[in-house]
Amino acid sequence: MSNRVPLLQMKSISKDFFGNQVLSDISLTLDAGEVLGLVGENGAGKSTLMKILFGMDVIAQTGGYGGDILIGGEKVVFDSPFAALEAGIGMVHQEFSLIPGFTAAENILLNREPTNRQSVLSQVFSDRLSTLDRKKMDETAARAIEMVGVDISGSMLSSDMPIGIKQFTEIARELSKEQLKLLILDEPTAVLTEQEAETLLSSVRNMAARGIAVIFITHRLQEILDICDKVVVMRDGHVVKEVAAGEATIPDLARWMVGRTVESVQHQDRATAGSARTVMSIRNLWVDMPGEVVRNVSLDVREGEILGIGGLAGQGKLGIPNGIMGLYPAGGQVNFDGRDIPLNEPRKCLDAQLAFVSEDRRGVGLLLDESLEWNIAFPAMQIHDKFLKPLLGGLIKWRDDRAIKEVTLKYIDQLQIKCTGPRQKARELSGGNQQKVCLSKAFALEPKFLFVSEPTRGIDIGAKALVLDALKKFNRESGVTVVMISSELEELRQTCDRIAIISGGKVAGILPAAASSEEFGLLMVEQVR
Amino acid sequence: MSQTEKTLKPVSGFSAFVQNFGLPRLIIAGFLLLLFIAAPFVGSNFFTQLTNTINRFSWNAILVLSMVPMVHSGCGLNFGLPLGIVSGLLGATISMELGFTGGLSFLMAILIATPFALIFGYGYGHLLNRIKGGEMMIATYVGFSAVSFMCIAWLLLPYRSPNMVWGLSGKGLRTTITVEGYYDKILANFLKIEIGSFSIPVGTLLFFALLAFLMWAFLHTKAGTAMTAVGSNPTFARASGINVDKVRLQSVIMSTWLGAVGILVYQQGFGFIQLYMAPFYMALPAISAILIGGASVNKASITNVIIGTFLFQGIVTMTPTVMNNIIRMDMSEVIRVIVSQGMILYALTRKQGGSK
Amino acid sequence: MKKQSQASGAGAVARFLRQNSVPLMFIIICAVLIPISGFSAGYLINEIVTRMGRNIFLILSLLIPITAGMGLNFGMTLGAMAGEIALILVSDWQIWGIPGIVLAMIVSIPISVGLGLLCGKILNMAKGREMVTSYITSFFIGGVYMLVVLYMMGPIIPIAHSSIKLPRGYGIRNTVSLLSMRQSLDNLLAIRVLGVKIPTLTFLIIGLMCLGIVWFGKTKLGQDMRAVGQDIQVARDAGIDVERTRLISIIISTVLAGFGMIIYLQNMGNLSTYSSHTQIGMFCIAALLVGGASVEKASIGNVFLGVILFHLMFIVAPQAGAKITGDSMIGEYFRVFASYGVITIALIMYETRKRKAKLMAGRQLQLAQSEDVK
Amino acid sequence: MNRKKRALLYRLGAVALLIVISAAMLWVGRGHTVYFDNKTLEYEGQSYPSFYRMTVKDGDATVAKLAKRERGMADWMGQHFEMQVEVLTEKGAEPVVYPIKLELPYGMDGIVVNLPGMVAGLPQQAWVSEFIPSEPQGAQEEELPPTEEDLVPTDI
Repeated sequence: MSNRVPLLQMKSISKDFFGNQVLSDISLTLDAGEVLGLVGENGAGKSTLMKILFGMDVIAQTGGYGGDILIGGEKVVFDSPFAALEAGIGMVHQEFSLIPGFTAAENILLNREPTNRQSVLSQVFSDRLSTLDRKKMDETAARAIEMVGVDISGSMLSSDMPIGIKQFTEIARELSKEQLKLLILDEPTAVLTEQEAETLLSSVRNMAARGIAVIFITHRLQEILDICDKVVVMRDGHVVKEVAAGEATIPDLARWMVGRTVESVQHQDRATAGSARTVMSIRNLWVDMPGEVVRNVSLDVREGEILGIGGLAGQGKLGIPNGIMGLYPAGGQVNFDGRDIPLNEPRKCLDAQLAFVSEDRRGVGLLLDESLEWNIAFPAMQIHDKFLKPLLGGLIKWRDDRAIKEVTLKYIDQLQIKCTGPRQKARELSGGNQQKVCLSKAFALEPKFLFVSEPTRGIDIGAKALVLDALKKFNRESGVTVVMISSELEELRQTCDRIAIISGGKVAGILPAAASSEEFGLLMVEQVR
Repeated sequence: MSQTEKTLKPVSGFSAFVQNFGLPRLIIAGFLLLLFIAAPFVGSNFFTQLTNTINRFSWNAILVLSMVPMVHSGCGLNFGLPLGIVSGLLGATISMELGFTGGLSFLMAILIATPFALIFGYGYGHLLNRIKGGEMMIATYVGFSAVSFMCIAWLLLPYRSPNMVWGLSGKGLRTTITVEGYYDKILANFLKIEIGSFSIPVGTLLFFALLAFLMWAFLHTKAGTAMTAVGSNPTFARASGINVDKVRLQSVIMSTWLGAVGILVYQQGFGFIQLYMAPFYMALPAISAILIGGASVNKASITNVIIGTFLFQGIVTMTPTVMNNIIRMDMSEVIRVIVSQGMILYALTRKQGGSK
Repeated sequence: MKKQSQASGAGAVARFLRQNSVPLMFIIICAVLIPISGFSAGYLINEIVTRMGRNIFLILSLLIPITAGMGLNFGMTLGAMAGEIALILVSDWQIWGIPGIVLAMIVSIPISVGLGLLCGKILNMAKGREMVTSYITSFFIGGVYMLVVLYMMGPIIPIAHSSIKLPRGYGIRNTVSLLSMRQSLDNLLAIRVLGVKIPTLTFLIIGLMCLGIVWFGKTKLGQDMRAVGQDIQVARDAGIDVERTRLISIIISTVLAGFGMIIYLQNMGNLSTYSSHTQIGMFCIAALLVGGASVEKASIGNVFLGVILFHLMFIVAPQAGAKITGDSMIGEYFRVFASYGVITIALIMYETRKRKAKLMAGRQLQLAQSEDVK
Repeated sequence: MNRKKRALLYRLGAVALLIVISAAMLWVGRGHTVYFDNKTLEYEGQSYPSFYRMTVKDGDATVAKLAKRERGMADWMGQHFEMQVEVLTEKGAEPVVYPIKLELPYGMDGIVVNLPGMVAGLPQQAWVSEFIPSEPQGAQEEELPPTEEDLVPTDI
């Protein structure tokens, strides 16, 4: 291998999902033994880029990508992660991929176990009938663990491992692969204690010293500055900055991550000033929502405002509405309009005229196999006894299909839902129109307070604007307080009055929508865990 | 990602029809049609065949109907039907023990079976709520356990009526008890139409129609709508403030009660009460009937019940005579097993469906 | 987060009781019923030894699918059917004694592999509900078995002897006598210890099988199966061919069940053509569970303990029932009830355990936060 | 490629081994019932009278003791049949032992051996014949397989 040729070159990589451009013109190079820090907001395109590099199936299934990847100067196309592994690329994902009942050694060598000499049986049936060479397994694993630089017993069961050790075991698995040239670490320190993170960083330095290139993705910017040789900042599918780590500071990075070149925020001055009374107060909220854990949130919402909740993915912003509305186990106090709202009971929230548009449209938001009529009218029917005809003196509550049709037609018209009619199945609509159905469902409840979670996720630009306008209109005309949770800061700044940033399961700070990008960026990465 | 952007267009044409209706269903319907066409040629009377089919339809339809509530609430196919049947058997035997006869004994059997069905259904429903996702397998074994437990009970319970207990020892119920003098054909003979060899048990059909109508009506009320929503997407229902567990419990109790009534109607048509191991595999024909009718693991309608029961019972009644005449072999049993189990297997291996 | 407090002595006992509740329950049942039944120790030991030889191999066939995460293989009935077909053919060919048994085993292999392949494919289409699917598959194939044995044997598959054929000229009789090979495996090398006949050869075969299973666990394939059984996604990501591995586990189980059925039937000495296989799966599963196995974990020890406890109950229940109530049927029904009951309980425990694991996370958070607030 | 070829070879070998074992089992395990007749045999106009007593022995074990006109039977696995017969011409006479050696025809289930004929040293076809069981008398009642009702297991 010549020193002249960089280990990895990515040239003008672009990628779209069904016309939705998520990466455009990404180019970067990486030399052997170099550590590259990759930062950016969620949705900036980091993970898509890594998926392309690692040959994940989704990429091929969604029409491949544009541009070239060169390893050691030669063009490669990986059609599966295994091809990437073959070429010496390793990746440690955020989710652990360890078999719980296996020991560290077994996990490190999963599906790469050395076997003893073949017996007759393995000749007749398959190689898989050779017995495992336990001794060699233990040796190989011990060597890999040593390279990571931590003390893990090879015979420890992964179900007994603390989270940090699991992370190191995964790294050891990658290091045990002889052909490893490039290692991708996706937020490796997110689950580690400070001490463990230290160890990890030093082992990354060791790897680099041994000539392994590392791509290091993290939201902890200090780590980037500590160990990386260079930093690539991504935003909206573009590389916005590529600098040597020594030449950047944390505020720089934060600004590049979040900031728009043009401050295009048209913040509307609104009557709702700070003097408005608090309509909901949240104290010490915890929510056990996998992947979006809320640890300790206290927050006040003012009457009539649109409050934005932002923050990086996985930091807990989605857990807040899901916990309050009783969809995930939660604890703490929530007071609405002077009354305490019991947690873990969705019905009580709805009775108090709260409503929620979930980020999980298909899982929570819709009855995919039922008609639009049912989707829109169902909650209002169940909660407020709307669209029902009392029969036999109210003994029987008969569904009033005509009233349901009327209200459905009203919302189809109002929100411009594209469908063949009110009886079409929700499954058959496009994402944007499904989102409109979800909004209609919430509007039909005529709530006093509305949580909207990721209202524009996965929908096209036209529908985005429509949805946001509908929300603003609903807020202004009906005087409904709206809390909008979104990963897209720009969208929050366009729509909301104030924006709370959640980081590490806690409120990192609340800023007016007009605050600068840098301020938001710093809050986002402040207490990331 | 954004695959959802793709709007799914309904596929048209014959292949779509096959897809919607399901190939196995089409084969079964075609097979039955063939049997009906072939019947006159091989010398069996078409009207006798039709009468038999309608008769068996009338005995079984309510048992099949009892699948509907649980399928609607997402509890899956009611493999635990024997539990309802056991309640019905308790009602029947106690009513006879108490000395009721004629039409009154049928009414009393239903009345007495009701509390048992409610209690069993309540316990069973609570159990199913604790093991969401594994309903079908556990339901099967709950049914089996209940039946084998009741075998002991039939022997030990202090029944005395000489019409029911073993003649020699004077205790313990017989395996088969005739309902003659009690409620034999009590519904079937009500308003019965007879034209030559063709007869229709109007009373039984009316009774089924009544229950089916009530079921249909229930599904059009607020509570029924909630039940369907729970089955369609439990998370959606929960987010809409529905107490999912309670709705599921309701559906299990309804299914169990319908099972109890269903077996009583079956008995009045069949003429006998079958105890001990007889209820064991009664769930499977009912399940396959509703599946043949077009239901899936989590969707079922009254139409599915009617079509399915008719097709299934049609095959059961037609194959012995017609097949026997064509190929001189009585393959009805084998065909029944392969058709019914094959249908269940087909439904289980479909992609959708929440419960196991 | 707080460190978990060290389990105290009382806690450990409680945990032991909870984890072994099913075997303990059966020990108690047996302890109560044995004195009532009035059977002598010698009789019981003789019976148990016979039944161990008869049943253990069949139950061993259940272990591998459990390792592969496919739960209790109700589809082992398919193997039993293959064994039966092989035995019918071999007894029609008039091959006797141990050669007959060996030949039946060889003949059963292709049938078992075919059926296992079918069952495995079906189960791969019904991931997450393997058990109910394998259960229905066994019924479905039961119908096909009837089609073959009742209609095709005679006209299509030649059957020469009228002692096996139904008088009508096709189909097999309800009972096929296996007198010519009855217990020939058990009697060879059999020894008597204190009046107890020990079928040494059968036990040797069982011993070999156990060694085979232990050896299998040490192979790459065994390791892959454990990986697939514990986390199908991780195994797939690591490049293990998950579908194929699951398929192989079912095929192995089916073939072993076929052998087991042949060993079982040579001991019984006759074959109930249409009912021998219908209940065998259920009883084997019940015995395994009585031995302390669960839906996701089972060992050879569970098999042996299960056979002893379950069959003790099975032997004494009718007699004990008769002594108590004066009706022997009570005991017979009781043992059926106990079999179904134990499977029901095991299934319920399996599902509730799955749900409990999910609830734990919430409690830990609450704890963490209460410390945070302080 | 080489690897694959070798595996194929091994597999074919395994299948061949199974086939060989099967064939061997078919050969050694074939069971026959051999019937011994102590009956007078008429052969080519000559009569070979039955003896006072004939005792068929397999080594030391006595298989059948036959008086005149009696028939005994023995089960035999494999094709190569070998037993001895002790012949007593009259009460109190000295027994004479003859070997019975016979290749059993594979296709026959039941084989009748006429002992007087064999003792007289006649050619084999004279004293060996196939035993054909008489058809069961009367119309045996049609037994059909049980349906699902028969569920209480008797024993396992």
